[in-house]
Amino acid sequence: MPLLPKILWSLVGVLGALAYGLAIGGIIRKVMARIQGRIGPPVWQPYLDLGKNLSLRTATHHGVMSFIAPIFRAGGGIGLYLLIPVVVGVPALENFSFSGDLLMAMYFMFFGSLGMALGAAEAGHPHSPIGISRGLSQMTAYELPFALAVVALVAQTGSFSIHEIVAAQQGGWLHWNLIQNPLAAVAAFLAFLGMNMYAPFNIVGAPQEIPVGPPTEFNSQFLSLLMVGRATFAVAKMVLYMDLFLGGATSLPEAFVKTFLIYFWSVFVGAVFPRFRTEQAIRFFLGWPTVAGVAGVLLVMLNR
Amino acid sequence: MVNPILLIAVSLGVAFLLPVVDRLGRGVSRTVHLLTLAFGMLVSFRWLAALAAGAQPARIITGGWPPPLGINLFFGPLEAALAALAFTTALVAALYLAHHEQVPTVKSLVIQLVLVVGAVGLIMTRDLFNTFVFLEITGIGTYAILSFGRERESLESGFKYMALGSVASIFILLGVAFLYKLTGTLNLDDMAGRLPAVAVAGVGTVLLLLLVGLMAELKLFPLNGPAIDIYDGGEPGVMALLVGTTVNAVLFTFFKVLSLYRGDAWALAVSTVGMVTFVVANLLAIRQTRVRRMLGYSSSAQLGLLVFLLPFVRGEVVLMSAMALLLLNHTLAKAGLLWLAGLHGGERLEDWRGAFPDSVALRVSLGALILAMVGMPPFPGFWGKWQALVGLARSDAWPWIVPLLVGSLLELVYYFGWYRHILEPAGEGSRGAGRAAFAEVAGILLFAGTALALGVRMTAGIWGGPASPALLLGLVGLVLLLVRAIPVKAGAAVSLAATAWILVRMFLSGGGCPLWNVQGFFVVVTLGGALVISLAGLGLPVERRSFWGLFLILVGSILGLITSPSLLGFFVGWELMTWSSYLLVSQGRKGTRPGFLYMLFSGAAGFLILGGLMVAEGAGVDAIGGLVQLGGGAALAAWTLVAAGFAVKVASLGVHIWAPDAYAESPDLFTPFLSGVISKIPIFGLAVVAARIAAPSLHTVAGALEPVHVLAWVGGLTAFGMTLLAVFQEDAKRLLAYSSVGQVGYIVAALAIMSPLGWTAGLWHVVNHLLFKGLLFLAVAGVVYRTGTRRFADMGGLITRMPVSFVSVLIGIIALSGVPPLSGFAGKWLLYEALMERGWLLLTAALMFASVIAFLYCFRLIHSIFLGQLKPEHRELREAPPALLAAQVLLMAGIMVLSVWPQALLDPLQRLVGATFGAAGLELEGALTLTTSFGYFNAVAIMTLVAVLFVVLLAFLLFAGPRSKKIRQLDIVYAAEVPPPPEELHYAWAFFKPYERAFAPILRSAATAFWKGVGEVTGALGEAGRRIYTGDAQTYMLYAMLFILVLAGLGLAG
Amino acid sequence: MKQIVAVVALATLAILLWQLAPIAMPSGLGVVAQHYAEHGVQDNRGANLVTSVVVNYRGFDTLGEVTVLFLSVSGAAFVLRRRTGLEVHEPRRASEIVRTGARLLFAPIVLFGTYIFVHGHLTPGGGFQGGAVVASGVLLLLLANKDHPLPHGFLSWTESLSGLGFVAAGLAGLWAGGSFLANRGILPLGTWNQLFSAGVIPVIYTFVGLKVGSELATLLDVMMHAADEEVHQ
Amino acid sequence: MMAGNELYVGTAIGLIVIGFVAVLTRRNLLKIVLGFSIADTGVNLLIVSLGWLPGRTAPIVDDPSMFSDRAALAVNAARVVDPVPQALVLTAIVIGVGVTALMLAYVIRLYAVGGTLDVRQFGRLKW
Amino acid sequence: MDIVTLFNLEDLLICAVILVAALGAVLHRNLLAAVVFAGVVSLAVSYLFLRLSAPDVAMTEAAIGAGITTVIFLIAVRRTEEVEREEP
Repeated sequence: MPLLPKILWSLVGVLGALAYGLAIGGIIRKVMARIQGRIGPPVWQPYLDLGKNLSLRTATHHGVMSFIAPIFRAGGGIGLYLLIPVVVGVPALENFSFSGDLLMAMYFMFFGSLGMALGAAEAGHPHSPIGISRGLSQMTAYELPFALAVVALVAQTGSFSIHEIVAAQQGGWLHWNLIQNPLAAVAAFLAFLGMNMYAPFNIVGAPQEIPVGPPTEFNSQFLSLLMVGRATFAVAKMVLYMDLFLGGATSLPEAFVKTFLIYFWSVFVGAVFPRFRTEQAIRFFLGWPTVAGVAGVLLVMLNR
Repeated sequence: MVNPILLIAVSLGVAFLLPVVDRLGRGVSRTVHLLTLAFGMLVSFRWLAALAAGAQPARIITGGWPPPLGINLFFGPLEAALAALAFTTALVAALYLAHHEQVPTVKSLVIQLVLVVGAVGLIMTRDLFNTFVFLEITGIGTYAILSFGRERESLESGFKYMALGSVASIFILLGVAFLYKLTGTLNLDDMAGRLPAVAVAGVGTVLLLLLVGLMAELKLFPLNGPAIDIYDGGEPGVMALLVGTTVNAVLFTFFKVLSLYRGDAWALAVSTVGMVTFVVANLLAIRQTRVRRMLGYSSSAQLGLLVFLLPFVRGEVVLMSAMALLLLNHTLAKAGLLWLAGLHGGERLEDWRGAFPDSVALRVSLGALILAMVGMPPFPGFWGKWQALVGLARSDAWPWIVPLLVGSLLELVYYFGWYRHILEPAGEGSRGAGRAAFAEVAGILLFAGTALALGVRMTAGIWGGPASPALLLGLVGLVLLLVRAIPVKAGAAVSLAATAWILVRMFLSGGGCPLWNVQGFFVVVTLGGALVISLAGLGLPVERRSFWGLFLILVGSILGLITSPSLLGFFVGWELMTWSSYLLVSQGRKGTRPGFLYMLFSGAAGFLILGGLMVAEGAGVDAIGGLVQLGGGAALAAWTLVAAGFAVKVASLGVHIWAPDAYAESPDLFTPFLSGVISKIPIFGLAVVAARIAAPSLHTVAGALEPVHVLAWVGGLTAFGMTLLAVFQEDAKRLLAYSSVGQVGYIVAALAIMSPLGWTAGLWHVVNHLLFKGLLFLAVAGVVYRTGTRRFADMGGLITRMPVSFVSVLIGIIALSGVPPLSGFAGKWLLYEALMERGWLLLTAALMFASVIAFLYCFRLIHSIFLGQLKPEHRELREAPPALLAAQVLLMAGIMVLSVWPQALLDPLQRLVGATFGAAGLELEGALTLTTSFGYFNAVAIMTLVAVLFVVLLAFLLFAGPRSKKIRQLDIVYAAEVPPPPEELHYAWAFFKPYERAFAPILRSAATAFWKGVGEVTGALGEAGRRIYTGDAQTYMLYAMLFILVLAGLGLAG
Repeated sequence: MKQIVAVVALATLAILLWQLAPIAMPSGLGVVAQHYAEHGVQDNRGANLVTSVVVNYRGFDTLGEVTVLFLSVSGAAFVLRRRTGLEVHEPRRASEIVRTGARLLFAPIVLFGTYIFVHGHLTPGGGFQGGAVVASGVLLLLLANKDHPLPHGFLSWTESLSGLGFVAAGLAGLWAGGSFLANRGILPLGTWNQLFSAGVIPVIYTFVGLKVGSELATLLDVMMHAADEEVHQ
Repeated sequence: MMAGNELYVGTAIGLIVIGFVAVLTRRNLLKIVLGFSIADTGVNLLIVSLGWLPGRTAPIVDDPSMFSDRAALAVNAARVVDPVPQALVLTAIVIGVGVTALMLAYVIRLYAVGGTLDVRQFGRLKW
Repeated sequence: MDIVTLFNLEDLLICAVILVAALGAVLHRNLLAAVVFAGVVSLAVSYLFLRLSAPDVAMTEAAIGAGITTVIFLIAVRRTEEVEREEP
């Protein structure tokens, strides 16, 4: 597929992802409210917030880093999305996934977090670095089970390329990696909880403790970019998990259903469990998920 | 030629005349004394030259009767050399002692002269009873001159020495008499001929008497008590005289008399006693706090080593030259050190803090002599020890090589324990040469100079002839070191010019790009690092003037190490690198203690590698290329030893405790080179030396376990452990130190994969690590230079004051953590592909986890220094010096090039790896996308993707919303809270406390505790051991009795 | 405890040495001794074989021997060189008889000593024995009167010159007789059993006698007058 | 058994051992030096007894007639004891006196400095 | 064949004297007596040398062994202490 149409299709893809991301954000908040017996904000609330930020008349920044942070954040989200083929086989939805394999995707995730961390720290308020320290610690923690799962899958399919991983899972849900290597899937999905910063792992941006932090540090267009990053980042991760464990999608509706279910898994857990302290979170991730991951890897090594 | 008998006759005649000549005036008698010694020296040197040129040795008879009727003397090359050495030492000692006499009398001149006559007589005589007479002459001369020093101590030690000496002479006299009775002759050679024929019972006992007598004369273990006491009590100048004359002569006599002892039992006994003396004396020296007593133990140990070698020397030419070198080295170094001890007068080790601040020549001589004593190249001692080890390895004498290495390591411990105090900056308490007369200093300079000159001449031939760049750099460094007039900045310029010139010459010279072979690759890495450091050196001042001299010697040694084809050349370069880097590390403000630890572990690594090389030499391999032929057990042993040595030098987990301090406390300018280049030399070792040895796999219960897999896990664990520890550091340089040790762990893992892709990943990471770690260290150096502190809590908010340093650190941490656009990701990607290809899954996951943890300390580094609140005192801080920034920009450019155009480095690497493995490992499809069997990566596409995103989003920020207004940090009214005063705001202390609590169980650093334990055990052994020297004369004599009975009991008294 | 260990050790040493007794059994002359016994007389035409062995065959030993004595006397002087303290003066003077006896006997003793070392090559005795006798003569003087003025200059000169003489004889042997201390070409071997026989041996032994005599005298003097520090410093 | 020199050798060994007993057990410095002197005498006696041949006279040729006749000289060879040990002992005795003199000088100085003759007081330089 | 005829009576006596004197020299507390005993030993040994037909050595032993050595010992005793102090 020639370059220009690919770029246009990718742009459409990104906007679609953004919309879908914001929508999911709204739905989740609605569901959480309902579980807690509240009515909760309307589902389209995120769109309103984005619109509000873009139309503000004043904007402030703290220097160079205030620009770099949102750019890294949004760039990370969008970049990650662009690197993962949403629907394998449909060139329009494969974005730029040919320029980097699963490893690239994994490391691109840090791109966003790094930007976020730098930006927040530059503001100079002590509470933001506390948030970042917790966020990064937690990130490294869930990275281990995720890495183990990835290693297991890649060893199983013999390649880092997401295309091949998806191809290997074709032919009915029995071939999905979820079934092929359930242990690795367990490890990955537990890690997924950590990635989404939902309860019980949402100590990072815990609203009542850190009144400052990114949501208040940034405003207007800066904040809007952060929301874009956050939304696209969530969507990209869902797509990635879909490709890795649920055999990718042959059509868009299928993609929507699968990703929604994946996302709901973290929401569903989040609604029920209270918040972990940071070291509890870290110990949790280095506990059962890692054991599952290692077992998954051993499983693969044995029957190879 | 002059008849050598005149050496004795003339000197004796003058000795008799001295009391009378003295009546004409002390000046006259002193000049006559010096002239006689000079005469003797000249004659011996002329003879030595003639004999070296092939003249016939002189066979002298006395009394007109040929042996066995009369007494005959022999003057061959060995005798000439020893006589020359004796006369020279005596001459220089006379000059020295002239200034140290409390009660000057002519008697001291007489005694010195007769002492030399006795020594020369001992060397030349071939008659057994005549040997006894000359032993008595040297003995009595020694007892007399020992009363030279301080009243009480010298008398006490002198008496003990004399008592044991008398016991020894009784044994010897009995032995000689009975031997005469048995063989009917007194001539040594004639007796050696007749002795085997004598089959009478009791011959063994007679020989034992003579042997124990001579061993008591030599003061070997357990009889070395008095010998050590005279060092403690006597005047060091006198001891220097004895070391040069009597000790060597008695040792040579022992060598001659050994010809009477046929059979392995005797050889085993002598070697065992020698080796036991060597190891025990070195062990006991560790706990010594008094310098002279330590030197005493060291002399006893060296003598033990020489005695140990004696039985092996029969006929083995290699070992003969080894002994000659070791003896010469010991005489030069020990005599020099003793004169220095006398001049300095420091009793305890601590008194030597910053010794000789007023005289550069003496300071350099002291350093040179200590290095010579420990057997570091280029000094003769190193060559001697190497040849001795090769000789032993050839005859597969492994039970001897191990204690020899252990003993040498112990020796290194206490000598550098002393050198640690000397290197400390000169305070008010440090003593110098004061108003020492030239005569006193002349000897020291002469001996140190000879040792150095001899050593350099021997090293010249090693690295491919004198024109090799390595040697040129080394010599330029030596000149810089010795000529202190050159200002420091000029030193930096010289170093910059030299490294640049060699680098350019390498690229221009034919034979394609040097990167195509491993040696070329590492040379470019080294020179690149050196270039950057020199450039930075123009900006950042250095405290010590000797920095650049040592730096060039270091770079020269590394080049030599890389380019040398032979194992010997490799090891010479290695040891040179060790001590020059040790000196540089110790130049840091608080650098001496970490330097000592650095030297201990580097020394231990050196000895491990030496052991491995000896396994190879034993199997007849002496070139690096030849290592391939090593087979079976030898290959495994060699590989394990060499790999263990490199693992210690790379500071893998468990032996890492030296690295963080050494990196942190070394001078700020040197740390980038230490972490960027020197930590890569063991990698070169692994790639070139270890890789060539095809180590067979170990058959453990769980099936075959490949050694390389173990090495990979060592690398992996180091990466994980060090990165984890780096996260909790409060000091910028220590954080980077742990980080660089961790990164090197990655490289070790990569190389251990032993696949084309693995090596590509490893070598890519070598360059990458040099670039970003150099960048980070230089940036931090700039910050430390400006702020004067290294603790995170004291910095903060410097982004406004030092923007360029901020950018360097930003680029550095992105490259380090492997975040995509920059070159770090390519390294990580290659590594994981290679690991997956090799099938080491768990190791891959562990490394992935470690690289994420690296992310933590990267952020902490940039946050604590540049982000957060700016401290009031840093308001007017200036940016780092321009030259330093230039160096940083150079490195940033390097990283950018590698990020955008990885093929620039990958193409040569493919050729290099292809040459090594025969397969490329990486297809460069369409010159853009790198594909391996597992995945693909298009650097250009990713870079453009990120760039486009960056531009688009930046444009969005600038133009989408209203013009944004910058607000100062304190004015955060918009953030709904007014912060307290700035100080409390900078959150940098214990940044990852929760993380620390989570990992608490595995964080208790067991390694430090373990090594402290090892230190204590050795110390306790030393403490217990030295208790046997009770200082009581009778106990020492009782030891002599028991010693002979024990040997008799062991069946030697046949 | 140490005493017991020492005694036990020495007992074992005695047994060890006693095992060597069989070797010590007389078993005829060794090859070298056989030559000395047969040709000793002809080689040097000296009656006393032991002297010709000591001075000629193994002359180098004797040179070493003389050096040992010279060195130990200088050494003793060097060790006792602390001239700082005051000398302790003996209150008691030797009795009348000793003093007069000393003066009377000194000359005959010295004469007897000279006889011994001059006839070294003929009768038993030689340089060392003669020297010792001369020294005992000097001892007698010192016993009589501790502060008897000894001619230090003379003694020192004799000592040095006789030592030099010995070395000169050796060098002459080297120059004339082909090897150091050779007994050829310097002095005629003369007729057997005459005073002037056995070539340079009597000359050397005279030098040795003079040297030993003066040295031992100096030794006695040095030890007697060694400075006495305040005893319980 | 021919009358050998066991008696002399025995006495010599006795002297040596007694000398060493003095050296190793007596605390007094002078006694130690005395011990060495006695041991030296013992050794010298042992060496001379090594060279002794029963029934033979001193190695001095006192019969003028023997000088001119070569055969007589050969006979003389069977008449004398071994001169070499005597030469050695001659040197050994003088060496003995030399060493003893030096030791006594040391003892005098040690007494002057240390105020005692007990060897255990002169053991400060240790370990 | 008893011990006496094997060695003539004289030698046996002399050797006994030597050994006893040597023991006396070693054990006696008064140093002067000890030195005298040593002198006796030297003299007796010098006589024994005569028995061993070694006149030169006998003279040396007598002159130097008995004479000079005993004297320098006496000088040394005078310079230090006469009686061996019994210390713990």
